[in-house]
Amino acid sequence: RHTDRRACPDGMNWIETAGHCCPQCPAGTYLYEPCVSPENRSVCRACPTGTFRTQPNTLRECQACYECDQQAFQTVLSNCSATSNIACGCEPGRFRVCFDLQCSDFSCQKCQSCTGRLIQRPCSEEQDALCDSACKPDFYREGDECRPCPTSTLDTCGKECQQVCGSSNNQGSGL
Amino acid sequence: HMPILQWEDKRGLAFTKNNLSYSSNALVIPISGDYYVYAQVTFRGPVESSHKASSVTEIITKVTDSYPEPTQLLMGTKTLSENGNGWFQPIYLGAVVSLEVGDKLMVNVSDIKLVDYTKEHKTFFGAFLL
Amino acid sequence: HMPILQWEDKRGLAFTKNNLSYSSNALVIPISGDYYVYAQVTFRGPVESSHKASSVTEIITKVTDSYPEPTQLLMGTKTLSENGNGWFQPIYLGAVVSLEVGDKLMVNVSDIKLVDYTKEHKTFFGAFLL
Amino acid sequence: HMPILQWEDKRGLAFTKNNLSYSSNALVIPISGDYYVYAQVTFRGPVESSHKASSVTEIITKVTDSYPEPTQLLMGTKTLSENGNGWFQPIYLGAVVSLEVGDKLMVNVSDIKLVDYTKEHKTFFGAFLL
Repeated sequence: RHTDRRACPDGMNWIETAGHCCPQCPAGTYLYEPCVSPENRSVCRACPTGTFRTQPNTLRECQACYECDQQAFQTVLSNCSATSNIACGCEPGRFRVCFDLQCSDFSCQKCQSCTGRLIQRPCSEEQDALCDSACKPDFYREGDECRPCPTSTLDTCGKECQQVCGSSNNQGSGL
Repeated sequence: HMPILQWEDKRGLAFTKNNLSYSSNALVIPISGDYYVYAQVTFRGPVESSHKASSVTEIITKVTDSYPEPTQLLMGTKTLSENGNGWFQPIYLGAVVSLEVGDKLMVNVSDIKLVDYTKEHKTFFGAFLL
Repeated sequence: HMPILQWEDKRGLAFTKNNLSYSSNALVIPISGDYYVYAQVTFRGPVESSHKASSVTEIITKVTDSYPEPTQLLMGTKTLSENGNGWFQPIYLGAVVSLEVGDKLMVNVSDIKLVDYTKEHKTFFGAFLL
Repeated sequence: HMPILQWEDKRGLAFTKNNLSYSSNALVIPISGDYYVYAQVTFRGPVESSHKASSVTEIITKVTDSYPEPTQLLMGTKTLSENGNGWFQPIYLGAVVSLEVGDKLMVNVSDIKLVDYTKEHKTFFGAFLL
Protein backbone atom coordinates (compact mmCIF):
# COMPACT_ATOMS: atom_id res chain seq x y z
CA ARG A 1 0.00 0.00 0.00
CA HIS A 2 1.61 3.26 -1.02
CA THR A 3 1.27 6.10 1.44
CA ASP A 4 0.18 9.29 -0.32
CA ARG A 5 3.38 10.99 -1.36
CA ARG A 6 2.78 13.99 0.92
CA ALA A 7 1.94 12.17 4.12
CA CYS A 8 5.36 11.24 5.47
CA PRO A 9 5.72 11.29 9.26
CA ASP A 10 7.77 14.09 10.83
CA GLY A 11 11.49 13.82 10.16
CA MET A 12 10.87 11.82 6.98
CA ASN A 13 10.49 12.84 3.32
CA TRP A 14 8.89 11.10 0.33
CA ILE A 15 11.53 9.63 -2.00
CA GLU A 16 10.11 9.39 -5.51
CA THR A 17 12.70 6.93 -6.80
CA ALA A 18 12.20 4.63 -3.79
CA GLY A 19 8.42 5.02 -3.73
CA HIS A 20 8.29 5.38 0.06
CA CYS A 21 9.24 7.75 2.90
CA CYS A 22 12.82 7.84 4.24
CA PRO A 23 14.40 9.53 7.27
CA GLN A 24 15.87 12.98 6.52
CA CYS A 25 19.63 13.40 6.51
CA PRO A 26 20.84 15.79 9.21
CA ALA A 27 22.05 19.33 8.43
CA GLY A 28 25.61 19.26 7.06
CA THR A 29 24.90 16.08 5.05
CA TYR A 30 22.99 15.06 1.91
CA LEU A 31 21.13 11.95 0.79
CA TYR A 32 23.63 9.60 -0.84
CA GLU A 33 21.24 6.63 -0.99
CA PRO A 34 17.58 6.34 0.06
CA CYS A 35 16.59 3.88 2.82
CA VAL A 36 15.59 0.44 1.56
CA SER A 37 12.38 0.75 3.53
CA PRO A 38 10.90 3.44 5.81
CA GLU A 39 12.08 1.51 8.89
CA ASN A 40 15.72 1.58 7.77
CA ARG A 41 18.22 4.44 7.79
CA SER A 42 18.93 6.69 4.79
CA VAL A 43 22.56 6.64 3.66
CA CYS A 44 23.75 10.21 4.22
CA ARG A 45 27.14 11.67 3.37
CA ALA A 46 28.88 14.77 4.74
CA CYS A 47 28.77 17.87 2.51
CA PRO A 48 32.12 18.10 0.67
CA THR A 49 34.25 21.11 1.70
CA GLY A 50 33.00 24.27 0.06
CA THR A 51 29.37 23.13 0.25
CA PHE A 52 26.75 23.18 3.01
CA ARG A 53 23.20 22.28 4.11
CA THR A 54 21.73 24.26 6.99
CA GLN A 55 18.67 22.01 7.41
CA PRO A 56 17.77 18.30 7.59
CA ASN A 57 17.05 17.18 4.02
CA THR A 58 16.78 14.46 1.42
CA LEU A 59 18.61 16.36 -1.35
CA ARG A 60 21.12 14.62 -3.59
CA GLU A 61 23.80 17.30 -3.19
CA CYS A 62 24.82 20.18 -0.93
CA GLN A 63 24.73 23.84 -1.94
CA ALA A 64 27.95 25.58 -2.99
CA CYS A 65 29.15 28.18 -0.45
CA TYR A 66 29.08 31.81 -1.50
CA GLU A 67 32.38 33.70 -1.54
CA CYS A 68 33.21 37.11 -0.15
CA ASP A 69 33.95 39.77 -2.76
CA GLN A 70 37.59 40.65 -2.03
CA GLN A 71 37.67 43.05 -4.99
CA ALA A 72 34.93 45.01 -3.24
CA PHE A 73 36.77 45.07 0.15
CA GLN A 74 34.60 42.43 1.75
CA THR A 75 36.05 40.19 4.45
CA VAL A 76 34.95 36.86 5.89
CA LEU A 77 32.94 37.27 9.13
CA SER A 78 32.46 33.53 9.50
CA ASN A 79 33.73 30.77 7.25
CA CYS A 80 31.45 28.42 5.35
CA SER A 81 30.94 25.20 7.33
CA ALA A 82 29.02 22.03 6.49
CA THR A 83 25.96 23.52 8.21
CA SER A 84 26.26 27.23 7.41
CA ASN A 85 27.03 29.47 4.46
CA ILE A 86 29.89 31.97 4.58
CA ALA A 87 29.10 35.36 6.13
CA CYS A 88 30.77 38.44 4.64
CA GLY A 89 31.32 41.93 6.07
CA CYS A 90 33.46 44.96 5.26
CA GLU A 91 37.15 45.51 5.89
CA PRO A 92 37.96 47.79 8.83
CA GLY A 93 37.47 51.45 7.92
CA ARG A 94 34.60 50.61 5.54
CA PHE A 95 30.84 50.25 5.88
CA ARG A 96 28.10 48.42 3.95
CA VAL A 97 26.18 50.10 1.13
CA CYS A 98 23.28 47.74 0.35
CA PHE A 99 22.06 47.23 -3.21
CA ASP A 100 18.71 45.83 -2.17
CA LEU A 101 16.40 45.67 0.82
CA GLN A 102 17.70 42.28 1.89
CA CYS A 103 21.29 43.54 1.59
CA SER A 104 22.29 40.21 0.05
CA ASP A 105 24.57 42.26 -2.22
CA PHE A 106 26.50 45.18 -0.83
CA SER A 107 29.62 47.22 -1.52
CA CYS A 108 32.06 48.40 1.15
CA GLN A 109 32.56 52.13 1.14
CA LYS A 110 35.33 54.04 2.96
CA CYS A 111 34.23 55.60 6.25
CA GLN A 112 34.49 59.38 6.33
CA SER A 113 37.35 60.45 8.57
CA CYS A 114 35.84 63.42 10.51
CA THR A 115 39.24 65.15 10.45
CA GLY A 116 39.06 68.21 12.63
CA ARG A 117 35.61 67.33 13.93
CA LEU A 118 34.19 65.45 16.89
CA ILE A 119 32.79 62.03 15.96
CA GLN A 120 29.09 61.89 16.88
CA ARG A 121 28.79 58.22 15.90
CA PRO A 122 31.72 56.04 14.91
CA CYS A 123 31.75 54.17 11.58
CA SER A 124 30.32 50.64 11.91
CA GLU A 125 29.58 47.65 9.67
CA GLU A 126 26.11 49.00 8.99
CA GLN A 127 26.65 52.75 8.57
CA ASP A 128 29.13 55.54 7.98
CA ALA A 129 30.59 57.65 10.77
CA LEU A 130 28.56 60.74 11.75
CA CYS A 131 30.78 63.82 12.20
CA ASP A 132 29.92 66.88 14.26
CA SER A 133 29.05 69.77 11.93
CA ALA A 134 31.23 72.21 13.87
CA CYS A 135 35.03 72.05 13.80
CA LYS A 136 36.97 70.95 16.85
CA PRO A 137 38.86 73.56 18.89
CA ASP A 138 42.09 74.65 17.11
CA PHE A 139 40.53 73.85 13.74
CA TYR A 140 38.96 76.39 11.37
CA ARG A 141 36.43 75.84 8.60
CA GLU A 142 37.42 76.06 4.95
CA GLY A 143 34.62 75.04 2.56
CA ASP A 144 33.22 71.91 4.16
CA GLU A 145 36.55 70.89 5.65
CA CYS A 146 38.07 71.60 9.05
CA ARG A 147 41.76 72.62 8.90
CA PRO A 148 44.19 72.69 11.84
CA CYS A 149 45.22 76.19 12.98
CA PRO A 150 48.72 77.00 11.69
CA THR A 151 51.20 76.76 14.57
CA SER A 152 53.44 79.44 13.14
CA THR A 153 52.38 82.96 12.08
CA LEU A 154 48.79 83.67 11.13
CA ASP A 155 49.47 86.08 8.28
CA THR A 156 48.93 83.50 5.54
CA CYS A 157 45.55 82.30 6.77
CA GLY A 158 42.19 83.69 5.75
CA LYS A 159 39.50 85.57 7.65
CA GLU A 160 37.87 82.45 9.19
CA CYS A 161 41.26 81.13 10.22
CA GLN A 162 42.29 84.44 11.76
CA GLN A 163 39.04 84.55 13.69
CA VAL A 164 39.23 81.01 15.07
CA CYS A 165 42.93 80.56 15.37
CA GLY A 166 43.81 84.15 16.29
CA SER A 167 41.97 84.07 19.64
CA SER A 168 43.19 80.64 20.69
CA ASN A 169 46.74 81.31 19.50
CA ASN A 170 47.67 83.92 22.11
CA GLN A 171 46.84 81.37 24.77
CA GLY A 172 49.56 79.38 22.99
CA SER A 173 47.53 76.22 23.39
CA GLY A 174 48.60 74.47 20.12
CA LEU A 175 46.70 71.30 19.44
CA HIS B 1 11.90 37.38 1.30
CA MET B 2 11.47 39.03 -2.07
CA PRO B 3 7.86 39.11 -3.29
CA ILE B 4 6.76 36.30 -5.62
CA LEU B 5 5.58 37.29 -9.09
CA GLN B 6 1.97 36.29 -9.60
CA TRP B 7 1.39 34.51 -12.89
CA GLU B 8 -2.23 35.42 -13.53
CA ASP B 9 -3.38 32.38 -15.39
CA LYS B 10 -6.56 33.93 -16.74
CA ARG B 11 -4.94 37.19 -17.76
CA GLY B 12 -2.44 34.82 -19.33
CA LEU B 13 0.93 36.27 -18.62
CA ALA B 14 2.92 34.68 -21.44
CA PHE B 15 3.44 31.51 -19.59
CA THR B 16 4.38 28.47 -21.49
CA LYS B 17 3.05 25.54 -19.57
CA ASN B 18 3.82 22.94 -22.23
CA ASN B 19 2.57 20.05 -20.06
CA LEU B 20 3.83 21.66 -16.84
CA SER B 21 1.00 22.37 -14.45
CA TYR B 22 0.71 25.68 -12.64
CA SER B 23 -0.70 26.24 -9.18
CA SER B 24 -0.55 29.14 -6.70
CA ASN B 25 2.09 31.14 -8.56
CA ALA B 26 4.42 28.24 -9.21
CA LEU B 27 5.31 25.90 -12.02
CA VAL B 28 4.92 22.35 -10.70
CA ILE B 29 7.38 19.76 -12.06
CA PRO B 30 5.55 16.64 -13.33
CA ILE B 31 8.56 14.36 -13.95
CA SER B 32 12.06 14.37 -12.44
CA GLY B 33 14.83 15.36 -14.85
CA ASP B 34 16.98 18.16 -16.24
CA TYR B 35 14.94 21.17 -17.34
CA TYR B 36 15.90 24.35 -19.15
CA VAL B 37 14.17 26.96 -16.98
CA TYR B 38 13.83 30.57 -18.17
CA ALA B 39 12.07 33.80 -17.26
CA GLN B 40 12.09 37.39 -18.46
CA VAL B 41 10.77 40.25 -16.35
CA THR B 42 10.42 43.72 -17.83
CA PHE B 43 10.80 46.33 -15.10
CA ARG B 44 9.71 49.96 -15.55
CA GLY B 45 9.66 53.06 -13.41
CA PRO B 46 9.72 55.39 -11.70
CA VAL B 47 6.62 54.48 -9.79
CA GLU B 48 5.62 57.03 -7.14
CA SER B 49 4.69 54.70 -4.35
CA SER B 50 7.89 52.70 -4.46
CA HIS B 51 11.01 54.23 -2.96
CA LYS B 52 13.50 55.37 -5.56
CA ALA B 53 14.81 51.96 -6.68
CA SER B 54 18.55 51.90 -7.25
CA SER B 55 18.49 48.36 -8.65
CA VAL B 56 16.13 45.68 -9.94
CA THR B 57 16.48 41.97 -9.25
CA GLU B 58 14.84 38.84 -10.64
CA ILE B 59 15.37 35.43 -9.03
CA ILE B 60 14.09 32.02 -10.17
CA THR B 61 13.53 30.05 -6.96
CA LYS B 62 12.84 26.37 -6.26
CA VAL B 63 10.70 25.00 -3.40
CA THR B 64 10.95 21.29 -2.77
CA ASP B 65 9.59 18.81 -0.24
CA SER B 66 13.14 17.60 0.31
CA TYR B 67 14.28 20.88 1.87
CA PRO B 68 12.49 23.33 4.20
CA GLU B 69 13.93 26.47 2.59
CA PRO B 70 13.55 27.84 -0.96
CA THR B 71 16.70 27.62 -3.10
CA GLN B 72 17.76 30.47 -5.37
CA LEU B 73 18.48 28.86 -8.76
CA LEU B 74 19.18 31.84 -11.03
CA MET B 75 19.55 35.56 -10.32
CA GLY B 76 19.72 38.61 -12.58
CA THR B 77 20.35 41.91 -10.82
CA LYS B 78 21.05 45.30 -12.39
CA THR B 79 21.65 48.75 -10.97
CA LEU B 80 19.63 51.58 -12.43
CA SER B 81 21.43 54.68 -13.65
CA GLU B 82 18.31 56.30 -15.07
CA ASN B 83 18.08 59.69 -13.40
CA GLY B 84 14.48 60.25 -12.56
CA ASN B 85 12.84 60.16 -15.97
CA GLY B 86 10.91 57.15 -17.24
CA TRP B 87 12.88 53.96 -17.73
CA PHE B 88 12.23 50.31 -18.65
CA GLN B 89 14.60 47.37 -18.50
CA PRO B 90 14.20 43.64 -19.25
CA ILE B 91 16.14 40.95 -17.38
CA TYR B 92 16.29 37.49 -19.01
CA LEU B 93 17.49 34.37 -17.17
CA GLY B 94 17.80 30.80 -18.37
CA ALA B 95 19.76 27.66 -17.48
CA VAL B 96 19.55 23.90 -17.05
CA VAL B 97 18.62 22.71 -13.55
CA SER B 98 17.96 19.23 -12.19
CA LEU B 99 14.47 19.01 -10.70
CA GLU B 100 12.44 16.36 -8.91
CA VAL B 101 8.78 15.59 -9.49
CA GLY B 102 6.68 17.88 -7.27
CA ASP B 103 9.30 20.62 -7.09
CA LYS B 104 7.83 24.11 -7.53
CA LEU B 105 9.48 26.96 -9.47
CA MET B 106 8.71 30.62 -8.79
CA VAL B 107 9.97 34.03 -9.88
CA ASN B 108 10.79 36.55 -7.16
CA VAL B 109 11.40 40.22 -7.92
CA SER B 110 12.93 43.05 -5.90
CA ASP B 111 9.84 45.27 -6.16
CA ILE B 112 6.59 44.01 -7.62
CA LYS B 113 5.35 47.55 -8.30
CA LEU B 114 8.16 47.97 -10.86
CA VAL B 115 7.10 44.94 -12.93
CA ASP B 116 5.52 45.68 -16.32
CA TYR B 117 2.56 43.28 -16.37
CA THR B 118 0.79 44.96 -19.23
CA LYS B 119 1.90 42.71 -22.08
CA GLU B 120 2.54 39.00 -21.83
CA HIS B 121 5.32 39.07 -24.38
CA LYS B 122 7.36 41.37 -22.15
CA THR B 123 7.20 39.32 -18.92
CA PHE B 124 7.15 35.53 -19.21
CA PHE B 125 8.26 32.35 -17.45
CA GLY B 126 8.55 28.75 -18.56
CA ALA B 127 10.56 25.52 -18.65
CA PHE B 128 11.01 22.41 -20.79
CA LEU B 129 12.34 18.92 -20.07
CA LEU B 130 15.56 18.07 -21.91
CA HIS C 1 5.08 48.42 -38.12
CA MET C 2 8.61 48.09 -36.84
CA PRO C 3 11.15 47.25 -39.56
CA ILE C 4 12.03 43.57 -40.00
CA LEU C 5 15.62 42.57 -39.45
CA GLN C 6 17.11 41.16 -42.61
CA TRP C 7 19.02 37.94 -42.04
CA GLU C 8 21.57 38.07 -44.84
CA ASP C 9 21.99 34.40 -45.52
CA LYS C 10 25.20 34.61 -47.50
CA ARG C 11 26.91 37.01 -45.14
CA GLY C 12 25.69 34.49 -42.60
CA LEU C 13 24.33 36.44 -39.70
CA ALA C 14 24.62 33.77 -37.03
CA PHE C 15 21.44 32.02 -37.88
CA THR C 16 20.99 28.52 -36.75
CA LYS C 17 18.85 26.87 -39.33
CA ASN C 18 19.18 23.35 -37.88
CA ASN C 19 16.71 21.96 -40.43
CA LEU C 20 14.56 25.12 -40.37
CA SER C 21 14.36 26.75 -43.78
CA TYR C 22 14.75 30.48 -44.24
CA SER C 23 13.06 32.59 -46.85
CA SER C 24 12.52 36.35 -47.25
CA ASN C 25 13.73 37.31 -43.80
CA ALA C 26 11.78 34.70 -41.93
CA LEU C 27 12.37 31.32 -40.34
CA VAL C 28 9.82 28.93 -41.80
CA ILE C 29 8.52 26.22 -39.43
CA PRO C 30 8.79 22.76 -41.05
CA ILE C 31 6.83 20.73 -38.44
CA SER C 32 4.17 21.78 -35.96
CA GLY C 33 5.21 21.64 -32.30
CA ASP C 34 6.68 23.51 -29.33
CA TYR C 35 9.87 25.38 -30.25
CA TYR C 36 12.35 27.28 -28.11
CA VAL C 37 12.74 30.46 -30.15
CA TYR C 38 15.53 32.94 -29.38
CA ALA C 39 17.21 36.03 -30.80
CA GLN C 40 19.85 38.50 -29.71
CA VAL C 41 20.23 41.93 -31.31
CA THR C 42 23.19 44.13 -30.43
CA PHE C 43 22.24 47.78 -30.81
CA ARG C 44 24.82 50.56 -31.00
CA GLY C 45 24.79 54.32 -31.46
CA PRO C 46 24.63 57.18 -31.75
CA VAL C 47 24.13 57.11 -35.48
CA GLU C 48 23.86 60.52 -37.15
CA SER C 49 21.07 59.81 -39.57
CA SER C 50 18.72 58.39 -36.97
CA HIS C 51 17.09 60.75 -34.49
CA LYS C 52 18.50 60.55 -30.96
CA ALA C 53 17.02 57.19 -29.83
CA SER C 54 15.80 57.15 -26.26
CA SER C 55 15.14 53.41 -26.27
CA VAL C 56 15.73 50.24 -28.28
CA THR C 57 13.25 47.44 -28.88
CA GLU C 58 13.46 43.92 -30.28
CA ILE C 59 10.36 41.83 -31.03
CA ILE C 60 10.11 38.23 -32.24
CA THR C 61 6.96 38.11 -34.41
CA LYS C 62 4.95 35.27 -35.93
CA VAL C 63 3.08 35.40 -39.23
CA THR C 64 0.65 32.55 -39.80
CA ASP C 65 -1.76 31.68 -42.56
CA SER C 66 -4.55 31.19 -40.05
CA TYR C 67 -4.45 34.85 -38.90
CA PRO C 68 -4.07 38.01 -41.02
CA GLU C 69 -2.14 40.04 -38.45
CA PRO C 70 1.43 39.31 -37.27
CA THR C 71 1.52 38.25 -33.60
CA GLN C 72 4.14 39.64 -31.22
CA LEU C 73 5.60 36.61 -29.42
CA LEU C 74 8.44 38.07 -27.36
CA MET C 75 9.58 41.64 -26.72
CA GLY C 76 12.71 43.10 -25.13
CA THR C 77 12.73 46.86 -24.75
CA LYS C 78 15.15 49.11 -22.86
CA THR C 79 15.59 52.83 -22.35
CA LEU C 80 18.97 54.30 -23.13
CA SER C 81 20.63 56.45 -20.49
CA GLU C 82 23.87 56.92 -22.41
CA ASN C 83 24.38 60.64 -22.72
CA GLY C 84 25.52 61.33 -26.21
CA ASN C 85 28.76 59.37 -26.37
CA GLY C 86 29.09 55.99 -28.05
CA TRP C 87 27.03 53.17 -26.59
CA PHE C 88 26.21 49.53 -27.39
CA GLN C 89 23.65 47.26 -25.81
CA PRO C 90 22.60 43.65 -26.47
CA ILE C 91 19.00 42.42 -25.94
CA TYR C 92 18.48 38.64 -25.69
CA LEU C 93 15.05 36.99 -25.89
CA GLY C 94 14.06 33.34 -25.70
CA ALA C 95 11.01 31.28 -24.83
CA VAL C 96 8.94 28.25 -25.78
CA VAL C 97 6.14 28.92 -28.28
CA SER C 98 3.73 26.56 -30.02
CA LEU C 99 4.03 26.87 -33.78
CA GLU C 100 2.27 25.34 -36.79
CA VAL C 101 3.94 24.04 -39.93
CA GLY C 102 4.35 26.98 -42.37
CA ASP C 103 4.38 29.65 -39.65
CA LYS C 104 7.03 32.31 -40.24
CA LEU C 105 9.17 33.87 -37.49
CA MET C 106 10.77 37.29 -37.86
CA VAL C 107 12.69 39.76 -35.74
CA ASN C 108 11.52 43.38 -35.72
CA VAL C 109 13.59 46.20 -34.27
CA SER C 110 12.81 49.78 -33.26
CA ASP C 111 15.43 51.29 -35.59
CA ILE C 112 17.34 49.20 -38.09
CA LYS C 113 20.13 51.77 -38.35
CA LEU C 114 21.00 51.10 -34.70
CA VAL C 115 21.55 47.37 -35.26
CA ASP C 116 25.16 46.17 -35.14
CA TYR C 117 25.37 43.90 -38.18
CA THR C 118 29.15 43.77 -38.21
CA LYS C 119 29.70 40.46 -36.42
CA GLU C 120 27.44 37.43 -36.56
CA HIS C 121 28.16 36.44 -33.00
CA LYS C 122 26.67 39.71 -31.75
CA THR C 123 23.29 39.54 -33.55
CA PHE C 124 21.69 36.13 -34.10
CA PHE C 125 18.34 34.37 -34.34
CA GLY C 126 17.29 30.74 -34.20
CA ALA C 127 14.91 28.08 -32.91
CA PHE C 128 14.81 24.37 -32.11
CA LEU C 129 12.01 21.85 -31.77
CA LEU C 130 11.55 20.45 -28.24
CA HIS D 1 43.20 37.59 -25.97
CA MET D 2 40.57 38.23 -23.35
CA PRO D 3 41.09 36.34 -20.09
CA ILE D 4 39.23 33.03 -19.73
CA LEU D 5 36.78 32.69 -16.86
CA GLN D 6 37.79 29.94 -14.46
CA TRP D 7 34.96 27.59 -13.52
CA GLU D 8 35.63 26.17 -10.06
CA ASP D 9 34.60 22.60 -10.80
CA LYS D 10 34.60 20.75 -7.54
CA ARG D 11 32.48 23.24 -5.71
CA GLY D 12 30.51 23.70 -8.88
CA LEU D 13 29.81 27.20 -9.99
CA ALA D 14 26.22 26.71 -11.23
CA PHE D 15 27.59 24.77 -14.08
CA THR D 16 25.31 22.33 -15.55
CA LYS D 17 27.48 19.50 -16.66
CA ASN D 18 24.56 17.22 -17.51
CA ASN D 19 26.94 14.57 -18.88
CA LEU D 20 29.40 17.15 -20.31
CA SER D 21 32.87 16.82 -18.82
CA TYR D 22 34.91 19.81 -17.73
CA SER D 23 38.68 20.17 -17.87
CA SER D 24 41.04 23.15 -17.57
CA ASN D 25 38.36 25.82 -17.67
CA ALA D 26 36.48 24.40 -20.62
CA LEU D 27 33.37 22.33 -21.28
CA VAL D 28 34.42 19.33 -23.35
CA ILE D 29 31.88 18.09 -25.94
CA PRO D 30 31.32 14.32 -25.58
CA ILE D 31 29.21 13.72 -28.75
CA SER D 32 29.01 15.67 -31.99
CA GLY D 33 25.73 17.48 -32.61
CA ASP D 34 23.75 20.69 -32.23
CA TYR D 35 23.95 22.08 -28.70
CA TYR D 36 22.17 25.00 -27.05
CA VAL D 37 25.06 26.74 -25.31
CA TYR D 38 24.44 29.48 -22.74
CA ALA D 39 26.30 31.56 -20.16
CA GLN D 40 25.49 34.46 -17.84
CA VAL D 41 28.19 36.61 -16.31
CA THR D 42 27.26 39.19 -13.67
CA PHE D 43 29.73 42.06 -13.81
CA ARG D 44 30.07 44.52 -10.90
CA GLY D 45 32.22 47.51 -10.10
CA PRO D 46 33.84 49.88 -9.63
CA VAL D 47 36.94 48.02 -8.52
CA GLU D 48 39.95 50.15 -7.56
CA SER D 49 42.63 48.00 -9.05
CA SER D 50 41.12 47.92 -12.54
CA HIS D 51 41.07 51.08 -14.66
CA LYS D 52 37.65 52.74 -14.94
CA ALA D 53 35.83 50.27 -17.25
CA SER D 54 33.69 51.90 -19.89
CA SER D 55 32.18 48.63 -21.10
CA VAL D 56 31.95 44.93 -20.26
CA THR D 57 32.13 42.02 -22.68
CA GLU D 58 31.38 38.31 -22.47
CA ILE D 59 32.30 35.89 -25.27
CA ILE D 60 31.58 32.17 -25.56
CA THR D 61 34.52 30.72 -27.50
CA LYS D 62 35.16 27.34 -29.13
CA VAL D 63 38.56 25.64 -29.42
CA THR D 64 38.67 22.72 -31.81
CA ASP D 65 41.44 20.39 -32.91
CA SER D 66 40.59 21.02 -36.56
CA TYR D 67 41.40 24.74 -36.36
CA PRO D 68 44.37 26.44 -34.61
CA GLU D 69 42.53 29.64 -33.64
CA PRO D 70 39.69 29.87 -31.07
CA THR D 71 36.38 30.80 -32.72
CA GLN D 72 34.10 33.40 -31.14
CA LEU D 73 30.63 31.81 -31.06
CA LEU D 74 28.53 34.34 -29.12
CA MET D 75 29.28 37.82 -27.81
CA GLY D 76 27.42 40.13 -25.43
CA THR D 77 28.96 43.56 -24.96
CA LYS D 78 27.54 46.63 -23.19
CA THR D 79 28.76 50.11 -22.41
CA LEU D 80 28.55 51.27 -18.82
CA SER D 81 26.92 54.58 -17.98
CA GLU D 82 27.21 54.21 -14.21
CA ASN D 83 28.85 57.31 -12.81
CA GLY D 84 31.29 56.25 -10.17
CA ASN D 85 29.06 54.55 -7.63
CA GLY D 86 28.53 50.81 -7.31
CA TRP D 87 27.01 49.05 -10.34
CA PHE D 88 25.85 45.55 -11.37
CA GLN D 89 25.24 44.31 -14.90
CA PRO D 90 24.36 40.75 -15.96
CA ILE D 91 24.93 39.62 -19.57
CA TYR D 92 23.12 36.47 -20.75
CA LEU D 93 24.00 34.68 -24.00
CA GLY D 94 22.51 31.55 -25.53
CA ALA D 95 22.18 29.97 -28.98
CA VAL D 96 22.35 26.73 -30.91
CA VAL D 97 25.80 25.83 -32.26
CA SER D 98 27.02 22.74 -34.10
CA LEU D 99 29.88 21.11 -32.22
CA GLU D 100 32.18 18.15 -32.79
CA VAL D 101 33.20 15.59 -30.18
CA GLY D 102 36.29 16.92 -28.33
CA ASP D 103 35.51 20.58 -29.02
CA LYS D 104 36.09 22.80 -25.99
CA LEU D 105 33.84 25.70 -24.94
CA MET D 106 35.09 28.57 -22.80
CA VAL D 107 33.85 31.93 -21.55
CA ASN D 108 36.11 34.95 -22.03
CA VAL D 109 35.48 38.28 -20.33
CA SER D 110 36.81 41.80 -20.86
CA ASP D 111 38.12 42.14 -17.27
CA ILE D 112 38.14 39.24 -14.86
CA LYS D 113 38.30 41.55 -11.82
CA LEU D 114 34.85 42.88 -12.75
CA VAL D 115 33.21 39.44 -12.60
CA ASP D 116 30.96 38.72 -9.60
CA TYR D 117 31.96 35.15 -8.83
CA THR D 118 30.57 35.21 -5.27
CA LYS D 119 27.26 33.40 -5.90
CA GLU D 120 26.80 30.50 -8.31
CA HIS D 121 23.33 31.62 -9.33
CA LYS D 122 24.65 34.94 -10.68
CA THR D 123 27.42 33.68 -12.99
CA PHE D 124 26.90 30.34 -14.74
CA PHE D 125 27.67 28.44 -17.93
CA GLY D 126 26.27 25.30 -19.52
CA ALA D 127 25.05 23.49 -22.61
CA PHE D 128 22.70 20.69 -23.64
CA LEU D 129 22.45 18.47 -26.71
CA LEU D 130 19.30 18.99 -28.80
